[in-house]
Amino acid sequence: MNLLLVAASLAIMTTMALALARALLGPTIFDRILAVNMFGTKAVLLVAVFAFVSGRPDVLDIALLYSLLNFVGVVAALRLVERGKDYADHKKPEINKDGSNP
Amino acid sequence: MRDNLILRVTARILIPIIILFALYVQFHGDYSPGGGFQAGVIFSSAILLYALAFGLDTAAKVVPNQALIATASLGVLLYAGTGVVSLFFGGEFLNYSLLADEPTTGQHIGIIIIELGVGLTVAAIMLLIFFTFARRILN
Amino acid sequence: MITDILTGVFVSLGCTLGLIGGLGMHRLDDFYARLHAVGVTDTLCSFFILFGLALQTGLSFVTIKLLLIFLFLLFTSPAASFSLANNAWQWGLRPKGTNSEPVSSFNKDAS
Amino acid sequence: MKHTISLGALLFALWVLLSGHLEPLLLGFGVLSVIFSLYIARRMDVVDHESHPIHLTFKLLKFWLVLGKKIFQANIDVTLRILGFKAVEPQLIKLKMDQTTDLGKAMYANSITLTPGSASIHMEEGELYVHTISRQGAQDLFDGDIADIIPHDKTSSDTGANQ
Repeated sequence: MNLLLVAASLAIMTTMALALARALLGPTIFDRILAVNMFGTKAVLLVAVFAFVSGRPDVLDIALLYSLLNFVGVVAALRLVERGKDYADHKKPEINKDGSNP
Repeated sequence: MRDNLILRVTARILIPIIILFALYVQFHGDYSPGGGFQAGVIFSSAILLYALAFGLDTAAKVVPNQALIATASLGVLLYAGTGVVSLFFGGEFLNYSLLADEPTTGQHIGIIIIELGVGLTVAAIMLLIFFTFARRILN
Repeated sequence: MITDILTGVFVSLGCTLGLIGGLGMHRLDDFYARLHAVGVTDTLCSFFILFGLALQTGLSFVTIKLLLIFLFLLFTSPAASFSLANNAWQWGLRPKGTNSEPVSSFNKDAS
Repeated sequence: MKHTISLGALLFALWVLLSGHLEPLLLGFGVLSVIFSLYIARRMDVVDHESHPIHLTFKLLKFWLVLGKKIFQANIDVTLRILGFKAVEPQLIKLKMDQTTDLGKAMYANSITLTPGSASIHMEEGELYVHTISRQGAQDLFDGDIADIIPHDKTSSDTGANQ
């Protein structure tokens, strides 16, 4: 059983790595925050699986907490981006009259 | 994000839960991971979510600066007070086996009060830092 | 024994979905499309993994905690996605390969 | 007041479930914690019939079941599209929102976001902008696929009035 859970945590870590790659590649700041959000969700699952691998169910509290705080983190990061629009990699795009991107 | 309805509705549902969770972590320090410091940070994150969803001024009304400063001081006072009380019972500073007749009971009481002091101070100081920086950015 | 097998099946399914979601983050080519990939990993993937783990313990406080984790993920993830998408929209990011303005029905344009 | 009590009961249940210890000391701490949480929540003015829809409990149960089924199907659909078995054809549409309360609107938008393959991206008075990954999904949304399963929140205005 443990072997399967270890394999599962490896799979979850691969997913996290993929998300991290997207966070590094961008291209817009929103892709990065989205990837970090996904990274956080996967981290919750990883902690949950870890609790079962190590046989310490009280570790689940950390997963519980992270699922709540991940959200606060994303919202806070968005507030920062909203405040300084040029923190984004590209300058704010000029929106044409018909709303399309240049 | 000014008028983000979903954020507001979600925050309304989540904030009481996060606060309760903070208190759970506070009081279960001896059964599961956690303790005063973590509880303080979680509590302050609940208020932070409130500030992010409803605005800084609304949040500042709920937790006024004066109350925060008082809470931070109260926390330190609790911590130091417990230490001094154990001095009066003839032990070392913070030797809280002497707080009750039974050493283990005394340790139990001592650890709960100490953790409470830590939690109060950390929560208040975290919020003070947040409000100070957030106001500086706004101005 | 039977629960072990079921756990194995559910956890593997969940991990597969997670990997597909991670793949989607790279295969889909703009931010708005990637939201859907994250949607896959946030809903069914989490459900399968947590459900598989819950089978291991039967009905206990651990199961309830796993259920709570799932509920919290279910409540927070759409709010986080919406905040992100809404911010991106208001910032001026427009999806690739669609009409530039939203349409209210498909009857008028048959593109 | 009714809502404060029900929120309090809910929080206390949550405490017992989280804690798992039924000693008087910890239950006492639980009561104190619930009272403190309620105090902060009251101060923040986050307790009202919207944050805590007790009048919808049974309708909500059915709603979750139906939504769960839709999420399951949508997951398979999106998985196939990511893997390349089906085409990715993004659409940008806007939907009319009939919901009157904040909670109803939020439930509608969140249900759409939770279903993979469609994500709500913007809300303007009475209109919801949605990005979908397929033309079929967009057509389903136009046909009221999600809108029909949202519990009607007409009773909420009554509950609000007699508080």
